[in-house]
Amino acid sequence: MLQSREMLRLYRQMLLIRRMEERVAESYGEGKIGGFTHLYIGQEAVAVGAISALNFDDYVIDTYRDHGHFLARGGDPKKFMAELFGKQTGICKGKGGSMHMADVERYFFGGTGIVGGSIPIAAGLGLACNYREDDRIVMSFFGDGATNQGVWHEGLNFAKLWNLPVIFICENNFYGIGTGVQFSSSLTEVHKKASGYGMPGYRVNGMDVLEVRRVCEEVVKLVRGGAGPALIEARCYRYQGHSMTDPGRYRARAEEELWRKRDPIPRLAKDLIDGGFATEESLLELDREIEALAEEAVQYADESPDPAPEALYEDMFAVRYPSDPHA
Amino acid sequence: MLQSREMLRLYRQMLLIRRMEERVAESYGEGKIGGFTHLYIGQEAVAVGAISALNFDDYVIDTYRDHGHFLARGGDPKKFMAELFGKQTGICKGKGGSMHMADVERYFFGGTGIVGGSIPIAAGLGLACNYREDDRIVMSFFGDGATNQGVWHEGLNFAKLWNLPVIFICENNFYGIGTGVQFSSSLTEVHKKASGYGMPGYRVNGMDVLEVRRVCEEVVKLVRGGAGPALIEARCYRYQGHSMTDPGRYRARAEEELWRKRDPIPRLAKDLIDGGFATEESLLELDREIEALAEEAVQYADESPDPAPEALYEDMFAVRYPSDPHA
Amino acid sequence: MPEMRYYEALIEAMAEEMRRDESVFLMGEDIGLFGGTFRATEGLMAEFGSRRVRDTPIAEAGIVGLAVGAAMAGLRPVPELMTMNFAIVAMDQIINHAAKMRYMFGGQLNLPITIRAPGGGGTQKGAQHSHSIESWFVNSPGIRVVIPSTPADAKGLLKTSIRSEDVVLFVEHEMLYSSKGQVPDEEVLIPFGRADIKRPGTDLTIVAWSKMVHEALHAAEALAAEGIDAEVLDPRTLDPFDWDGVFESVARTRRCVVAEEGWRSVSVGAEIAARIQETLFHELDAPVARVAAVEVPTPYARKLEQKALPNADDIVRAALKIAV
Amino acid sequence: MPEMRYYEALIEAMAEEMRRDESVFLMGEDIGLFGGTFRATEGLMAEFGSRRVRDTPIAEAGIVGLAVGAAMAGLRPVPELMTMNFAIVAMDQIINHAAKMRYMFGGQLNLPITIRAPGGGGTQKGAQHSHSIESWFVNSPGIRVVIPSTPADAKGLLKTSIRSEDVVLFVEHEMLYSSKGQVPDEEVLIPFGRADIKRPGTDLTIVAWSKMVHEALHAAEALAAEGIDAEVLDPRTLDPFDWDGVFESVARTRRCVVAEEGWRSVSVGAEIAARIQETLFHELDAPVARVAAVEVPTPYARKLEQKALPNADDIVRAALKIAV
Ligand SMILES: Cc1ncc(C[n+]2csc(CCOP(=O)(O)OP(=O)(O)O)c2C)c(N)n1
Ligand SMILES: Cc1ncc(C[n+]2csc(CCOP(=O)(O)OP(=O)(O)O)c2C)c(N)n1
Ligand SMILES: [Mg+2]
Ligand SMILES: [Mg+2]
Repeated sequence: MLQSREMLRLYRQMLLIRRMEERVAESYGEGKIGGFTHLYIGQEAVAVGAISALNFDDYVIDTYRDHGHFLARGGDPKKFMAELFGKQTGICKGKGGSMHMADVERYFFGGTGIVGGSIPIAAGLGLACNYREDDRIVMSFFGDGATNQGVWHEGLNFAKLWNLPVIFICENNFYGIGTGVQFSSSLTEVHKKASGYGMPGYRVNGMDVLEVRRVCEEVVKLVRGGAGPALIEARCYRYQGHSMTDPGRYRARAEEELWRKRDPIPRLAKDLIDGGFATEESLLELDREIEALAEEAVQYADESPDPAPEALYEDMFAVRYPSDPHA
Repeated sequence: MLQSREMLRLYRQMLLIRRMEERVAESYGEGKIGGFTHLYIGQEAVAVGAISALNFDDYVIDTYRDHGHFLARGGDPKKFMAELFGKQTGICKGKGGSMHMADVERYFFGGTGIVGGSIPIAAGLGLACNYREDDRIVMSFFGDGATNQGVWHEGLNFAKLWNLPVIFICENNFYGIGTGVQFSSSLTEVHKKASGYGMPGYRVNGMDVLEVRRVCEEVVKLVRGGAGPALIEARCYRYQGHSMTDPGRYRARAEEELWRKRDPIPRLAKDLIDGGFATEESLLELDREIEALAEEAVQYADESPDPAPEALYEDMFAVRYPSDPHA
Repeated sequence: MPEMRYYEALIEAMAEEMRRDESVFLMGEDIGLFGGTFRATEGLMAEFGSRRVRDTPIAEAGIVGLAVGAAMAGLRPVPELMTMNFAIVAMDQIINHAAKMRYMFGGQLNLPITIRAPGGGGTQKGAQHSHSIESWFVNSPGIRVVIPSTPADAKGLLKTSIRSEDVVLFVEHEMLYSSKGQVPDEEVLIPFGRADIKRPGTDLTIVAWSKMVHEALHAAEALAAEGIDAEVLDPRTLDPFDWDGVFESVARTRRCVVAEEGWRSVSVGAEIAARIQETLFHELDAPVARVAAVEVPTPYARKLEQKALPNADDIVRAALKIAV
Repeated sequence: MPEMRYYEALIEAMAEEMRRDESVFLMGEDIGLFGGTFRATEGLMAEFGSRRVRDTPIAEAGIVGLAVGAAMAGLRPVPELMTMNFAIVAMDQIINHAAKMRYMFGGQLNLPITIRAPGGGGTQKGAQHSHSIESWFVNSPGIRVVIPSTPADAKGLLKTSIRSEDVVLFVEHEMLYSSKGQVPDEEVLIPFGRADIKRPGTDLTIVAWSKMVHEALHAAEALAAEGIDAEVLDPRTLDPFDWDGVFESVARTRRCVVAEEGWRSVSVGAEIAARIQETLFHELDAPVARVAAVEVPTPYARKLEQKALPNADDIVRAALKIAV
């Protein structure tokens, strides 16, 4: 059983993600955020539970639905919001946006917008761990839809073949945009896909942060100990549409309601209160504190300057030549 | 047990492939054949056993190591050799060469030179079978190396997901060029890779044409009956280098010798003689007949004209426009 | 002539061809139940069912590969790649398989495949989701490249594409889907390889396609105010290409700007400029000018994106430079 | 200055850089035990072991993806794609991941990756195995394109590539591997973006790279016999590109032929022609001429292949046409 401090930390992180995402939705509605914006609301337990099982210098890599992981990794909410607002102070100087949040200082190698694209890259991070014989491991997050892409297969094969310390975490939220997993995967129990690589596969309840944490801790220990890669399927649900423009009409109301009852945040709140680690009042207080943080982030983003026009030509190469584009 | 006539037919086909390939090697040495030329010697039992289990209008699709399958499908030895010689009378008018033998009249959709590239195409042929609700099935041949390519995964997933009538046959000859299967596949028992798709996987001795035939007949029946796709791993060995320019130094002599003892042709010869279906004399007579066929094919290819220069501009599109390349 | 949106014109084209020919079918991500990310297949699953409108896994190489196989067996697949960005994942199936197979098999079969995909940027989708990479496909032999700018062209050219016996890459533009235009009531099949003069003019030719046609038309208005009468020529298909149409126009106007949304270096515009200078060396009064995207991965921030992508102002500037 | 073969120069470059920097490692199909399909990694596994010379599965997207990940973590991967043809399978990892990541992450990291691959045709390998597709990569921002024609350039540029902090596509040519040339004894790092005059001349500039440099040199000899003194300019790197070098030469000679092995339409040569006419409109005495491959999938039959691919004769013909 986790210590109460750690449980509270998990709660705080989930709540931070939830509240930040609510502000993202709001700001998107106000036209301050553009492009494709995919919210993480509903899936918070996965990012928070899994990433909390890592060391600070382990590697994390992600897809376009990267808000939750960025924040769970300890990324700065201000730089996060500023990135979404396309500001110079954003974590990627406004060049990345929602889908490409990276925080290299935190070994968070960010989002890729190409479904499955990050999987061999995750294996490459694992290769670096083995190459240097350091003690690091890699955690790679992706959706159920990604498991049908060719590079997913290539990445898993490489990882097992070379015994790379990579934990592949599939957030099975049962949909890739509007397509149910039964219409995209010949094997809907995604963790069983590990069998094609002789790799262990685990399944966890992705709506229960404590379960995610517990299983991930075990798997982290094994992988760090040299057991080779593993696949974890975390079953979860996104409460919003696929992206901000998706009304989500392909899902039955009853299904949505069922999953809303499994909301990981009230669930942990209950555990905390039942365990005597918090009171309704203290949790409300925490919520107010986090709301303030979120508000601060929005304000920071709002007040930050746009990137300078010359920024367009910067950051492509480490070393520039006369034929490179310039003002 | 097969009828003796059918056994003799299998023997004849294996021998035809063997003798033709010997002439291919010879002609390559004489500079009459160029490019990448991959011989099928040693693996004859797979193509012959498997394709013999099909109807004439089932679809077959292949990789660059396509000589054996082309001939086993009943392709004309003359047009085959003429193609290798780059002649106008070649099955692809000299435009394809060794890696791209196609014989559309025989529903043989030929070779692709991109490892794994044919796998989703095989599924697409299967889709056409289901779309039209006809009684056809598809047989797709590829090597052990191909099973690590992304599109292999995509093709298998599609096939199972849509219940397509496709038999995927992996000719596991234990090497992809010089790389042993243990250095390329996290799962060296290739038929077990089927588990990642909820698909049945079979393993057969690819050096025994009767076993290949028997298992394929069973699987063909299942697949034609609507059971969905299947993966068959046929373990076999190529007696020559990967292509004509490979001396094959990465394989141990002892290993090669072991597999030479399993040569499918003498093996079936023994069965035929033991069963009283043939005599040494009658098999020698057959060999002479086939040698003559092969000789005839070489002569035909030799005497055939080069493609006309204008052929360069033909065959790219069904309908041409003024901006297309022309003389 | 009814007015309709670009995406509606596409739906009509597909529906008409599917009614006409039972071997035509669609496949792609979220095209059925979901109705298409850009609504361009809305209602088609309801009419034609899930046999002919097939939702697929996210596996673009697989999608194109399956289309190739189905076409080999005589069907007429119309695969949709949700966006052109994902064509990059399927590049090998498109270029090495679909586009080459007919030739390398000596013409033994036709592959009547129409690959639909929207390209383009302009809505802050960032570096991986804003491609205009028609140049790669025009460079590659064996595939037609069709890229309509209006609802009428979209409908007429999509119908022609689906009936074509060859592989077609049909490039739409995310920002054009909701644009409106007149579309003829009767059945129109627009032939490949015929440029369309979207605005006649005498002083300068602007060659542009897809969304840039509209930027060019705006630019032409601005230029008119400066006393420059620009012709806007839309090739509509980049392969085959109407060289005669372009040369005829430029021979008349003696000045040319090529405007495209793709990156500048080694773009379709480069080819057009190179051929014009080769063919009309003595007729030109000024070098062929080019307008294209700045060669950086498309940035997310709105201001940067707007600076990266070309627009009417850029065309005006380029035109004024060579018009003096 | 010792004479060595192109592939030996590559081996030396890799060996020197691997000795110098422990973070440099190689990965690719059959590069280790087998020694490389074109012998370009021969002996390296023996010296550096299987940790630093890694045989991989046949999974090119995976190979490039792993290189990206390893580079993110601070290593300097030198992945080999057995041939450029297979870069097409890895296109998304190269263009959408390796090449864009630095920019889209706002410069937070460097990706020092050198992707080696031989391109080119000429040995009857047919449609899927004869690509010269540098044009696609030059079109795409974020990746350097290096394409040496001689052993000395191969060595000096490969060393520079491996030490570069950016993503480099290093294009070799199958038919150059056994070619011989002088290679300096001392350590030479050839800078990117500097064209090399392979033959000085006064009457005409031939811009050519990779194997076409040698065709251009043959052509120059033939032209000399006709009294035309051709300069042969080898840009050596296509991104960055030495525009000043090219403009300087063409401004002197006033005539230019661009010769490349890629398909004609939308090729690097188109870009060069387009920019020359733009920059030197009034200096040119004739249109920029182009020599390139016929736009068909490369056929297998020797005679057809030879007709499809450009050679010295084609360059001579093009030169004579504009030299009159
Ligand atoms: C290669 C590729 N194909 C298609 C898309 C468009 N797309 C974006 S997200 C998505 C669904 C992904 O589903 P899943 O992997 O389950 O992740 P989720 O969105 O559920 O988190 C699709 C199809 C893409 N980004 N990349
Ligand atoms: C995508 C791709 N990568 C690499 C190659 C080069 N190549 C040709 S054959 C081959 C080995 C294939 O091995 P396997 O699939 O086992 O077939 P086998 O040759 O043993 O029949 C390789 C790597 C290729 N043709 N295509
Ligand atoms: Mg999902
Ligand atoms: Mg093999």
